[in-house]
Amino acid sequence: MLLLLILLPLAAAILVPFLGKRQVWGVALLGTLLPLIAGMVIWLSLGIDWRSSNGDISSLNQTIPWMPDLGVTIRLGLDSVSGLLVLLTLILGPIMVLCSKTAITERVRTYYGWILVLQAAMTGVFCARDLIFFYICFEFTLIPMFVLISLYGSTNRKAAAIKFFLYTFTGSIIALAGLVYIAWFHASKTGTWSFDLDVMKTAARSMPASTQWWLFLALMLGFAVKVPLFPLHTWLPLAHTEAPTAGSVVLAGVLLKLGTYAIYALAIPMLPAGAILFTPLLAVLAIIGFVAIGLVCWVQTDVKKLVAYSSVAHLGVCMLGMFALNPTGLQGSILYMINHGLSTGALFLLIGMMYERHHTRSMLEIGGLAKRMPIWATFMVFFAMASVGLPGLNGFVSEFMCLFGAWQASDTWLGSHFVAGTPGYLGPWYAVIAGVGMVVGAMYTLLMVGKVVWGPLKLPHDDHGHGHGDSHGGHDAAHAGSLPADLTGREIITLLPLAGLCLFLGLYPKPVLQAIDQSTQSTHKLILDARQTVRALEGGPIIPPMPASNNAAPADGAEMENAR
Amino acid sequence: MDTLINPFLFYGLCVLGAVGVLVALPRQKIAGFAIGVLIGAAALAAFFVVLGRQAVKDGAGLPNFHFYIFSAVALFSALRVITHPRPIYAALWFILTIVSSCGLYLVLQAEFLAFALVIVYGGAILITYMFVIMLASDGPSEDAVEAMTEYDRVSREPVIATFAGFLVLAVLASFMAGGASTLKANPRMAATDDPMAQMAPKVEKTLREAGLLAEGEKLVKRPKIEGGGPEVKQQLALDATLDETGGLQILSADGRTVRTLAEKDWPEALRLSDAQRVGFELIERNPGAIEIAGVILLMAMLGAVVLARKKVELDEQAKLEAMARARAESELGREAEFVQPATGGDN
Amino acid sequence: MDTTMTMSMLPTLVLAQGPVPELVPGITLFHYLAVSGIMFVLGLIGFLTRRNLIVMFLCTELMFQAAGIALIAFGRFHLNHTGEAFVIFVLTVAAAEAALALALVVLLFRRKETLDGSVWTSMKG
Amino acid sequence: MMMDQMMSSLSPSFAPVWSLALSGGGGGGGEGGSALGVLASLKEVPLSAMVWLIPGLPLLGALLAGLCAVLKVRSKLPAWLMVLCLAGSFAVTFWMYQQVAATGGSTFAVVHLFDWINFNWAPGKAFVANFSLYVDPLTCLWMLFVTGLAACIALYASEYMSHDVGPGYCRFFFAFGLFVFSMACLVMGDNLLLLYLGWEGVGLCSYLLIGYFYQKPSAVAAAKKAFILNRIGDLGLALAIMLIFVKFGTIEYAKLWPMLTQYLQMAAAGQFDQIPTSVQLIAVLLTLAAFGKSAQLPLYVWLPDAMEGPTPVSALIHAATMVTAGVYLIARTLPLFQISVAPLAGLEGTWFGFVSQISALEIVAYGGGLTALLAATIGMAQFDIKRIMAYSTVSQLGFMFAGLGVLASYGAAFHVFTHAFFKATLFLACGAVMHGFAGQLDLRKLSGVMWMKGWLIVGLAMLVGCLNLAGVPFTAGYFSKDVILAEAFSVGHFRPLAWILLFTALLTAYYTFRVFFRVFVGPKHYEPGDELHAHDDHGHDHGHGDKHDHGHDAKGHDAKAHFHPHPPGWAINTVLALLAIASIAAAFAYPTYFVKGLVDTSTAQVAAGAAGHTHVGGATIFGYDPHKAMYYISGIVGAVGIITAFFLHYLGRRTAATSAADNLNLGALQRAAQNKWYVDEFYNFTIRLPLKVLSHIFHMLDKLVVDGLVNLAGLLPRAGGAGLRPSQSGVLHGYAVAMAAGIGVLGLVALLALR
Repeated sequence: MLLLLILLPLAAAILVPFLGKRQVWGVALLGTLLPLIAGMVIWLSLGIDWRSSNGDISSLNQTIPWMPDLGVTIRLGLDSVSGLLVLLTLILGPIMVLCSKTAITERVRTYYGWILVLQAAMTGVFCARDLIFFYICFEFTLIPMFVLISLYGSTNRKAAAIKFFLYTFTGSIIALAGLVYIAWFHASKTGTWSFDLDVMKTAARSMPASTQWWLFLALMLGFAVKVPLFPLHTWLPLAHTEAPTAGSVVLAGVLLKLGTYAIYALAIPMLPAGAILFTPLLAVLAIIGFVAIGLVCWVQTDVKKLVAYSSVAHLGVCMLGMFALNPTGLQGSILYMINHGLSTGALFLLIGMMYERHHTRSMLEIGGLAKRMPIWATFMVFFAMASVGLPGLNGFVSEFMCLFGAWQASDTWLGSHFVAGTPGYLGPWYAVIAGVGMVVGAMYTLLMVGKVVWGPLKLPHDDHGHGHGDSHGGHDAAHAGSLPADLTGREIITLLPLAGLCLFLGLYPKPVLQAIDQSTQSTHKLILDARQTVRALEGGPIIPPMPASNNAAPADGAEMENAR
Repeated sequence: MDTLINPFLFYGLCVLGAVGVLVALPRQKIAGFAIGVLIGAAALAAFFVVLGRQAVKDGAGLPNFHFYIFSAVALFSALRVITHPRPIYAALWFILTIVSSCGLYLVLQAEFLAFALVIVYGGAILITYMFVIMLASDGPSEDAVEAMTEYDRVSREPVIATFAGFLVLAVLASFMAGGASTLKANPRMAATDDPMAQMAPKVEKTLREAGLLAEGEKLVKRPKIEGGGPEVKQQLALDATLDETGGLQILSADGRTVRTLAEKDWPEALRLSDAQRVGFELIERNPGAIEIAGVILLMAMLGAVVLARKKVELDEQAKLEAMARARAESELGREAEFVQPATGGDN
Repeated sequence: MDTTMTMSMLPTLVLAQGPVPELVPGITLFHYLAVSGIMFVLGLIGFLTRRNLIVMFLCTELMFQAAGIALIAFGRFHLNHTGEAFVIFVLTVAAAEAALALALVVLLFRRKETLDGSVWTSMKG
Repeated sequence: MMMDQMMSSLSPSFAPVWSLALSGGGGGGGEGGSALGVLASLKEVPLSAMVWLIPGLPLLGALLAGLCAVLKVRSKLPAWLMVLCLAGSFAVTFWMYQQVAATGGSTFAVVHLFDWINFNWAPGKAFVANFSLYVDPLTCLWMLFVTGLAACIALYASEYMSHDVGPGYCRFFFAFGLFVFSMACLVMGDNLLLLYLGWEGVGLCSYLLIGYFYQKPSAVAAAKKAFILNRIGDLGLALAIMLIFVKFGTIEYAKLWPMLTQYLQMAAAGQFDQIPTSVQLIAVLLTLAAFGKSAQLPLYVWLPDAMEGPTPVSALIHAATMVTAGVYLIARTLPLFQISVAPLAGLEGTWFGFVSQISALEIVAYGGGLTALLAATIGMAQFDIKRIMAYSTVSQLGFMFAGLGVLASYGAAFHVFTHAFFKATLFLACGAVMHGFAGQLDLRKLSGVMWMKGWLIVGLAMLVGCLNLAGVPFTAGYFSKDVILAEAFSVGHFRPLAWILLFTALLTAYYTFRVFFRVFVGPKHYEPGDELHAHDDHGHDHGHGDKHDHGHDAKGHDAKAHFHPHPPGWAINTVLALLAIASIAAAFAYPTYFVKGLVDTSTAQVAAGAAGHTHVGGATIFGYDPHKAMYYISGIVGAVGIITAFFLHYLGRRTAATSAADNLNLGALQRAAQNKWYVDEFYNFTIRLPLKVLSHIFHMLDKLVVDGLVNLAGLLPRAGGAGLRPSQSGVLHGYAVAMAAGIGVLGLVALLALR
């Protein structure tokens, strides 16, 4: 069943080159819609109670032997977290196709071909339970993205595409080295080569903490580039500003999540001791990313670059939540991945629509679009508020949980009169500084909305009337038919589902939280066990991992026992 | 083993030799050839003197002058080959080197090769060199007989070259001297390898004719191939056995006592000349190599032909064009001054 | 020979006496190797310094010759004839090389009307 | 004493209302009894789910307005729908109040709608924050005046915004409805997270409504400023919520109060050192949140700029409801404040050592007091009547916080109640003037408006408002301010604060009547404001896009000549009359203990001995009991203020533009006050500028250093390649020499190594 999800877009991709220019868009839409429907079927009809063991659904597992002698088999399977991310990918698929109908007028076949390949590769990553298949798909997402940016981007797209490709590629090579070492370690111990992720997880966990430290560094280097974590993020603004609309939607929506998912599903369960040892450093980097890059957003003049930098900042919070290493933080960061995909993806759609009409992204040249495009303005304000984390919309739930996770995760709360602390390495100060980041977030988002949406109407000098200005700048400008000033029906259809989801997840996140609850609890157990090895390594006192589980009034001196 | 030559002295000589060669090399300004030769010769002489005294000290009697003369001549002519500005003379000097090195071979009683080299090298290869030199060099035109091409007169980065060369020499020498002692001496020609041992029946017959074998005595024989199975032993010719001193082992009639016939008193017929030994060596030990050598020569011939032929073809084309041009001019009715197509290659 | 201070660093130059007998009184293997070494080095220097292509090839022939001497010296001092057999093969190679090289030289001469080696620098990086 | 009997005997008819009041009074009276006061005897009572209509109806109104926008409705339909919904909501609120009053105090009801956030962060433990309502007397009080005022102002806005009918109109009422919904969530939320949702929701709506005239860059900037400053306050609230959860394991009020009993007993017994400082810190964080939202000292700068929004918005949001959210937060979580004696003890050794002894309530009190003083001084010097009203709001809020600080939670709540009414009246009156005189707000260009035809009701409403604000005896404002002042004087160590408050009351009286005498009385004179053109022919609506740029002087000049102000319509007049009567009626709440009953039967009740407040009975002013003396002192102070204003601005006024006050050459002080003591410039210079520079530095750092390193990684191979290229020079000899030298060196190395 899962293989179907991957093969459908591939089949469409193969079919596309042989079609006439007009049918291509239709087939592409079909190629992305069918997997979405299939995905829905999987999610709903199986009535999956995601609360089984750690959220795994054995009924969906598929194993296809590929290179038996090397122990390489394609294993597909979903757990609750990857299931959600697959759904996110499937939702963004049709949206990508829908939004690039008028944006892309030349070389249409290659464009949709590569989009479908990208879609398949991304689904592949989330369904993979086998290292080799995971890595192939993980790498395979680069090629279509490279093509999309370099062929369909705007001004200096070549440099951006090359930097994007090389940067991410070198990163993932290092990660592959780490992963293969684990596979080799397993093979050397048990004699058989097996790339099954679960087998590798158990093998990796048995490693001493010092090796786990090295391996975790290798894995993090690879995945942190994709996330992007603070010092390794410089490819993102470049790639985003140069990518076509659909490209940057999927780049922000799903590609960044590959990094965070890989960390959650691979790095942390495999090397919990490594994760614990690296938590302080990574948390600090995440916070720098959140606050410092937030400030950098504040001085941008290019709207798309601003939103790109903002997604670096947002993912800083996501990583902060994840490296709180307690259930709250983990659930917050997973929910954040989904929310960020929806709200920032929508923001990029909106900017794309504005670019299609006015061919400029610089906030200095354009402003006060509320007058000309009221519907666009309403959506813009709605999604800006979602991304700034207004309660009632999805941004808030995940951002608050991440900050709260970071706040909760510190041993100081294990004192006698605290009830709801979890052992960890972050603490209140992390949350406070991250809170300042929330204020900075409001500053740059409102700056953008203030300049682009509100204020007196200001159009680029040569833009006369309804947005079909002559095609200067990127050759993908829509000089085909003139787009009406405000949003067309098609564009509203692309935005409505995202808006609906944002509101739904903001008001009723319960089903999603319960789905991922089991998976985060099991990860948290891994972390607690690993604390012993790490403590032993540092020679520190063995702090009992879990505070008293009783929820009674804060009796002083509540005794601690391992609540596992 | 005492040191043959004091290392400092040896390296000093090397440097001296290098300086000599350096000065001797053709140079833009002062042609210090003579001085260079002198220095080089002095270094060589000192070297040979030391070697000579060494030999005398070992009580080997008067040092064998032949070697020293031949090597001095060879080295001097080699020096001249590389220092002489005109290629023709360089080739001629090279012939002298060949002849003198054949002299060295004679000292070592390798006469077959000495003459082979003179004939093949001196005769054939150097003649082709001469031929090419004549063909390829512009040849001194009347006015500037002495006008040697610039690239002959000036040598190139002599200092570095000489330094590199003599560094290699010093290293080689050290290897030879230092390392040679660790060479395991090749054990005397294994009895079975000696050509004499392999012609057992012929040897027995000549010894009997020479009356050295008493009645009933036989050569001690041994199967040619060690370790072969019993059935292999019978049908193979049996080898005569040589003891470690090189003498033949003869079995007495009663088969009990074995006496050895020293090499000295072998009959004349048994003595193999050097050419025979070399021939034997070639045929018996590495026949395949000879075949391959033949093939190499064939390939060389082919290569030369191909290279040469292409030239002709080029000329063909050039000739055609020339004729076409000529005809065009003649049709124009102008009195065509018939231009002899450029002899030899065009460019 | 006074036992001069032998630098520990410098290799001691000990003649290979040992079991190899002297064919010719007073002349040891080292003599021959020294001569061939010097001739080889002269050939090398010639090759490096001279710019005339033909003379360069001549110097290679010189180096072949030097190698031949060494081969024969070793062969004879070991009282077997492998050295000489090998020289013959060296000879064939030298002949082949000479033939081809000279054909090439002629061609090159035809092309650039000069025998200077340094003219040909098109094969640069 | 005499007044109490008189009032209580007047209206026995409101049986249910009085029953609560009496019992409340009784309950209140017995505050000295158990240390926990209400908290100990809280019991849950069932309440029907009908209560959900209160937030539900405004949301419905908002969605309908949104629908009208989508359907491009060009009539006043959204306004009527909104008024209907809000009236309905007010009715349900009143019904709810009946239910709560019937239960006789110190009860609460939790009405659950659906699970919003509840994830279990540990086996068996969950972070629960559901969409459910917490109804107790404090909630009723707040919701009564919120929904009531909202309904009136919606009616007022229907006419006031008439020139914007169409998409603008719908957008206004969508935000208006969303605002009342958020306010309802804030006040009625059963957990702090829902309060946070309401908190940010009202922030968003004030952003949308301040920025309503989005064509004006100043409005957009003001909106952005308001949202960001609110966001800073929200940060405090978020941290407080996290601290509370980590400490108590829950953020739902129902579960929170029992957990506090232990600490309240400690506080009552005076063992303050046993209460962990982390618990005491919560109060400080909540104060930061309250000051952010209710525009107190550090974060008040956004409120005066918020006047960019349309007047109904200023009236509802920036006078009556939103700004009181801060007061509600502190009132709701008063127990947390009562146990916080030395929250900043942690700073003992550092340079901030002096802070370590201040209790949370003192922070609140002195914060409020100083804000009141500062705002009053600025208010005196402004010329724009809406700005003056804005500063007076900030000042009155300062009073309320001071009231809370001195543990007169009843006084503060009562002042909130009365202030909501009379400040709304004042704002709406100013709005009517602005509406009628084409946006004219400068008090130097208007005079004698009250005597113009059709403007009498507006004038009278203004008079009632001013009387209340100035604290003229027997007005509602007078009673509420009096309670706070009395309490301030009666608590020993708040004496300096009391004197500040008294002086501020004087200034308040002065600037209130300065406005009244300059604008509403005196010789008739008017000059039209700048929003000229569309007004006089308000029949048809032509694109208001270009209306706002002020470039058309030439055309404007002749239009000014034949401009005649148009008096407000029936809607504005009815609303003004209604509110004026309400302001007067509010006075009756004092003797009937209506508000006191509500407040003292909720958790906002002041437990005896809280936070070291030994109720010093003995403190007196000039030997008299403060409560009784206050009646006279505040009356005198009010009168003095009015008389000075009368002399300076009524008798001393020659023309509309000049008055006797001008020749009071206070010089620098005058100019500084006019420029708002340069607080905005100070903030800009100390916070915004360095932040801008910092972000530019980060940007450069990010581009050069981090990106530089990456590009460097790209550069190295190319440079290396270029470096090695010359080695392949193509010269044969070069190669040969290299080879020879190579052999030599290798040999040497082998030689040395092998030996």
